[in-house]
Amino acid sequence: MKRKDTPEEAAFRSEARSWLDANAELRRGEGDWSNGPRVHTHEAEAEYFDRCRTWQRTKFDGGWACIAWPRKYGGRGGSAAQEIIYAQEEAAFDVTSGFLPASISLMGPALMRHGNEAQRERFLTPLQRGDEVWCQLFSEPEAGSDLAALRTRAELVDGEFIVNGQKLWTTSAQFADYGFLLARSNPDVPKHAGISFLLVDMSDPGVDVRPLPTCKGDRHFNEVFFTDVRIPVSNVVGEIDGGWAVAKTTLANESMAIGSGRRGRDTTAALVRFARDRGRWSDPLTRQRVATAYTQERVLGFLQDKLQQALLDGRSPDVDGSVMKVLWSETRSLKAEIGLDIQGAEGLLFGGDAFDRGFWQELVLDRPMGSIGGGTHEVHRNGIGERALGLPREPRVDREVAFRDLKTSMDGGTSK
Amino acid sequence: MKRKDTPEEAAFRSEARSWLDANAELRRGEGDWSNGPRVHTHEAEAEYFDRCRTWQRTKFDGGWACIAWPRKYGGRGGSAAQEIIYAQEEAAFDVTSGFLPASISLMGPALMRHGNEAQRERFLTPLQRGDEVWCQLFSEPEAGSDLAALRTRAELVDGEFIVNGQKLWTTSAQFADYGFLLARSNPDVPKHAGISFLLVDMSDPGVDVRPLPTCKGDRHFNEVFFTDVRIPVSNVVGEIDGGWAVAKTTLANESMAIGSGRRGRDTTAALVRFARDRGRWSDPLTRQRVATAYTQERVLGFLQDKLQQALLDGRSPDVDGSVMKVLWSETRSLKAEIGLDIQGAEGLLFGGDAFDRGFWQELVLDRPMGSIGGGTHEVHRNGIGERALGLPREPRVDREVAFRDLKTSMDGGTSK
Amino acid sequence: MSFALSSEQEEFRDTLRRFFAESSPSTEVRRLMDTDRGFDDGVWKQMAEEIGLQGVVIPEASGGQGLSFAELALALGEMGRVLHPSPFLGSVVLAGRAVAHAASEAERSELLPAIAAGELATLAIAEPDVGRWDARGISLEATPAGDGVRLSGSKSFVLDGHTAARLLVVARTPGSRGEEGIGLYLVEGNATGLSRSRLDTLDATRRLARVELDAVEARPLGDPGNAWPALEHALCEASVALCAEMLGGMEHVLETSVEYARTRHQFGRAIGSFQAVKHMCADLLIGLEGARAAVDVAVDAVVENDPELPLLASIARAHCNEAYYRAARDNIQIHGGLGATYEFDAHLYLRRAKSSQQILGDTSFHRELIATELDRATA
Amino acid sequence: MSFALSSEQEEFRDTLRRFFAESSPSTEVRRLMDTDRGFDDGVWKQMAEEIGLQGVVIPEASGGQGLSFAELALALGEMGRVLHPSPFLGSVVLAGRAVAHAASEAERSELLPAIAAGELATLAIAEPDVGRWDARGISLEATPAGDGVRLSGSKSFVLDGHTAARLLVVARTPGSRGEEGIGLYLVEGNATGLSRSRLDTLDATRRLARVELDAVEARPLGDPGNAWPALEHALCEASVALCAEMLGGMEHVLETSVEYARTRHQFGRAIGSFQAVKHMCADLLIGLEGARAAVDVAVDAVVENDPELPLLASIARAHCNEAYYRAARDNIQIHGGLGATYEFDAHLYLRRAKSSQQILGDTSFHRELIATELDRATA
Repeated sequence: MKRKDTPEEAAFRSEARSWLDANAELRRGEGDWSNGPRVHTHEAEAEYFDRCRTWQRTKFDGGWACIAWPRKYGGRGGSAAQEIIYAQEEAAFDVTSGFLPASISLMGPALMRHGNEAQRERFLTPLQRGDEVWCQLFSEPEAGSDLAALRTRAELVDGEFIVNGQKLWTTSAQFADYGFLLARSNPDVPKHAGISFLLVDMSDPGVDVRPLPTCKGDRHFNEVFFTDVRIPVSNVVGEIDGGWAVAKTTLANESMAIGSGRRGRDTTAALVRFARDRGRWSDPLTRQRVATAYTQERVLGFLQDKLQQALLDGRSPDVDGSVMKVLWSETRSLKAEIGLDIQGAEGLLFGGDAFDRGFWQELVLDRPMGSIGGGTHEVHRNGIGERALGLPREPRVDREVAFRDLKTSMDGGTSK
Repeated sequence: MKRKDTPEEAAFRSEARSWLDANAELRRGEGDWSNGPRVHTHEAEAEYFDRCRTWQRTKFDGGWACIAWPRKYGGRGGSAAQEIIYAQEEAAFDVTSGFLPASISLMGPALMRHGNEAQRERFLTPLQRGDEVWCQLFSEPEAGSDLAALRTRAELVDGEFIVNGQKLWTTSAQFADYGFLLARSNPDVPKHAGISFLLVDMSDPGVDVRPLPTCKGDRHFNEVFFTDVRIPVSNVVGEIDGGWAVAKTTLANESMAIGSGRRGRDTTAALVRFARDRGRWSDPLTRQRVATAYTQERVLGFLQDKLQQALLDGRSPDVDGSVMKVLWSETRSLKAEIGLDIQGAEGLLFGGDAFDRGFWQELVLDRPMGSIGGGTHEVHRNGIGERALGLPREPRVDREVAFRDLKTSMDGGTSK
Repeated sequence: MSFALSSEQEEFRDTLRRFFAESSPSTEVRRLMDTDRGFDDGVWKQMAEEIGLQGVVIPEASGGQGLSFAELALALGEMGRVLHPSPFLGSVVLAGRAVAHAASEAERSELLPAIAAGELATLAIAEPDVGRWDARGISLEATPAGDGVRLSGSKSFVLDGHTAARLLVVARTPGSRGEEGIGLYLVEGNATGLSRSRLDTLDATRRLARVELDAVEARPLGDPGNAWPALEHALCEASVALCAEMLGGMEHVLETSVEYARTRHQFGRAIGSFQAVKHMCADLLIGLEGARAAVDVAVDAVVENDPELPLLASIARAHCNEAYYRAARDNIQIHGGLGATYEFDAHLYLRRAKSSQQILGDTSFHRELIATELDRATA
Repeated sequence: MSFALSSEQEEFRDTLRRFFAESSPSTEVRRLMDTDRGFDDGVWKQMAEEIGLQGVVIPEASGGQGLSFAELALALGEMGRVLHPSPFLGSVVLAGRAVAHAASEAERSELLPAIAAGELATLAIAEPDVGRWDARGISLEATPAGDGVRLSGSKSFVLDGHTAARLLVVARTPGSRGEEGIGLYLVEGNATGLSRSRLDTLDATRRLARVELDAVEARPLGDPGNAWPALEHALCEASVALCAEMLGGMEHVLETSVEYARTRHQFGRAIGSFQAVKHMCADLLIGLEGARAAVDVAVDAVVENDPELPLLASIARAHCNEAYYRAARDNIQIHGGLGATYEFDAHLYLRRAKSSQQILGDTSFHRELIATELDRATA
């Protein structure tokens, strides 16, 4: 069923496989370290993070870290197809770089496209090697779906930006050496026109990282507070006040990654086994619902295959990233609901007292990570309508107004 | 379970019952003429309409037509509670006035509130008696959800309005003697401010009524074309150009009527019998779905009871008309889907070859009568959000602009 | 039907709203989530002594207030609004109503005053794995021994089962099946052979326990072999009470959503002006209006002793289960990132809504009861 | 997998799109809805003689074009776009694939050229009341008589059964059960004892008939007692073909909706700028993208003779059934009053979408097949 490799592709595949054989262990299915820490203590997460970093370094040293990046920035100078082939092969091994590839693929293209030569030379290689870990400092309490409404201030004083404000939903900030930050450098122009994209040293004493627990209880995310943090003008990527263009490059990469990347645990099979175990698999209601979830899971898989095929063939992908993201999240949520419903009264329990250690309960609580995280479903549906279908935008009331004159939640107005 | 009548109410109930006993037959359950014509030929519909008209006349002559209307306009001068009590009693008899009460309750309050004394005296009594039948001429092809965008022109020339344009979705226009018409009398002011509410003689040769079949194939509705129809200024209700205020009175009465009025056939019981008949009632899937539909049907019934109780108690109703309308339509649609799904392959058939003469198939096709007719679900959800919950309106782009400068579908613009 | 509150009822509700707003702010709820008992003894005592809430439907002769089920429902609504953590549902509703219906008059006058005074009782009916709140789900047998019986086996999902001073255990006569042979047995919390352990719960504001009985001495109440109809009645009432509690939660959730939608601005507009948010709120109101009507009707059926109660209770459950869960879920969605944090209370309502779907019979259980009623009605 | 069309395939599709746009405008579709045969003989002949469409997957040696199932799927997509009314699904797909898989080589070379030439054949499998397209649904017995058999009984939901020149009737050897004893039997349209009547259908663009057989002489094809696996294969292919047709309908429906949403103005704005409409369109695209991928994969499974075909066919059906119906329904909603008129075509797509859900096994049938596959996969 698989598309056949060209001879060049086959040779590349076998080279990748040989290198992997020599440098990694095959997946065992149970107890793989790459599935993440078993418990969510800071220590366990730190240890996991170290393993991820080590693997990233190994890959870089072998020439497999950023296959499609140009050689002059430390990449392999290969193709997008080779990147996919490598990933297909790597999937069989018990290795992962965790969140690192995500921050690399957000930061790398932005620096290559918008950064100056000095920035590229300084940052791109340590970025790929995992020597310097990055985090994305975009979201703010007042700027959620409307990211451009951000209020973190960057005031230019004597050739330095002085940054004050708060970011949140920052993944891996507790492990990061640097962050890429969007801040308001000019409040006197419309909101998209007064933002700068800054590189910030996370070890600055004015940077305070605090965990932000999610409704499920996870502590992957952080809030980051900035108090008089000084950033040299040389750390501005792109133009001063022109950071929105740089941000758009990273955002475009982000939404495609969410829907297309994560296959994760084969949860429908788990659902069937679970239902059988609970004596519910003979129940026609359960069978029909699980079949519905499985249909969605497979259809999502077909779309992921389609995307990969297009990339392998060098065609531009004809599947919209937002379509994949919404479908992925809804499928995951549907399976979570079924997993909980199958349990009946046992669904009341949690943690150690629950079946499967409360896996399905946690999945239900984790819904917002799909329906809100990485852009709400509502924002993605707007995007599908406008970008993929060409439907007109809503009338905008915030485009022509200087940022400081915008109506915000803090005004407390109800605009009735 | 029923709220107990006060002694006055009990007396009124027994009076109503005695009159009904003397003037009507009890419902038999099968073959009642009041369920509407069996076949949908024009003749059958005309005969049914005649019976409705006769019954309305009988009621009027007995003093039961418009119980809560003032005596001076031909009403009984009674209370809203008495109106409900009479309706509760009438429900046991094989009688109906068909669409007449709807047009009476739309037209009557508008005339009483906004009409002048001459208009009230001329029209209110024949209206109640069914001697003069009315139809509502509001909707237009270009003015659907946005009714105020209507384009039927009413030009004032020598003390007469000359009307040209087209209306549609007009119930009973083929039987109507008069219509109440919204027309554009001034295109140079914002759209709500240039509309007049006119009374039009449907026998005018410039009025052309054509049936407008629905997607189900029904021919209840009509299109009405106006060519140089002359209407005297004395037939303006309210102010010239001030017709929108009159229209709002009739519209408010309309949406409450849709969700609260129609109980109709007890379709869940029919669904159970049908499922049993088709050997599907033991199927857990069917049982769960039917139970879901029944839950909705009963909850809707509770809301209808709640509304009636409030009216009987003289409290203002605390159930929103749009809530009832959406729930009614969704419940009806859910039952239709179940009724079709139960049939499996037999659901492919229609008319005489189908079970129950294709009742469920027709109900599926009839969905738009609930989800679009009487205001789309989208418009009603806006109303619930804004009116019942106090959420802010969308920014409006059509409020301050003269009607003739408004962007319309006919400009072909996509406003991207 | 009594869709409108009397002025006394309105006053009662307002008093309770103030009481719970003060005694159960979010900080207190969160503090109690981490305690073993899961509730505040002081507040519980206040409820009993100052407001007489534990005795609201208990006759005055038995130390209660002798009010109707409507007042009980109002009280649960106020608790549901703030997620008030207490053994009220287990002790006052489940145990209290089971005693009221299944015990003899003498037993009632012995047991109800204790409940009214705030002593903790609970009803142990569902069993591990099976997890059903109906006669089919009861396997535990009561073996005659002397004047009483001995019970051996397990119960689970017992509300506050680890802290209750008295457990009312539902068991059957050996060899009996179905609705035959069911009885209600009183077990003291300190009885020999009784061991109880708190369970970790999705909804940390409601305590559940597992109860193991090893030849525990128990005292039969009422007419032990024929208690099912009375217990079924008590369970129907408990379902209605649960719905009343869910209704309070729904009201709170919708108010929160609407308030946020009116004041949170994005793209220069209040987010509630966007149809996506506005229509989500509208759908929640449709669900809430229906829930309110369904609860009113079901409460009235309890008050009027309407034979349709089992059907009306299941209709209320089937509707509220869906409406509350959807409201709690969409409330998170409307709050966006804020809704996804642990610090914000939205997920506590989601946990409560989800768990309320699964206790005292889940949605498919209640739908099947409705279908069974339809069997009869259309036979 | 072949997610991308070759340039030949693109050209083939474009040719067909032009052909059907011209030969099946809405006026023609509506004219034919009122005829007894339900299709235009001239167009059908053109399809066979000018484009060779009826023989698209029939080998060149049997008078066909010998193209792959992918081209057949493209053709069905184009027919689905315009609701082209013709016996194509019954004759070319159902009868054609049943002969291809279940008949002997000699029989194939006799029967396939006729189908390719445009002679009407059909497959009679489902039976009245039962209405199943699987072995369980077949009761009609084939009683041995001379060289052949005689068939007595009824078939229903037979595509173009009242006009087909030849009927391929699925029957079982007397006394056999389940998948055993199933055979395919050829009955001539003018056979003695055969009576056929057109059925009134929800979707008036597709003709169905009921067929009564009274000791009708029939000729066994292939290996009569063991035809089930071959027929099941043909039915899987037919389901995939139906999905391809649905996909074309979905594309048309979404295009219509989006075009209307872009150009229809209300409240001074294009209605597609309102989130309620925009998000409805977005959801339709999500459904359509999924359908496209599911059809591609299932078509590929037919081409590659993938053993996973039954599962992939049912996945495509389960997905397309929902996605098309939802699209057709929301298309009406987006068009508002216009969508609710008989004159506008939206309801014709709704009727087609609904009927496509119920032919060749309904959604719950296909979901149960998927669940059965999951049984095996996780055993």
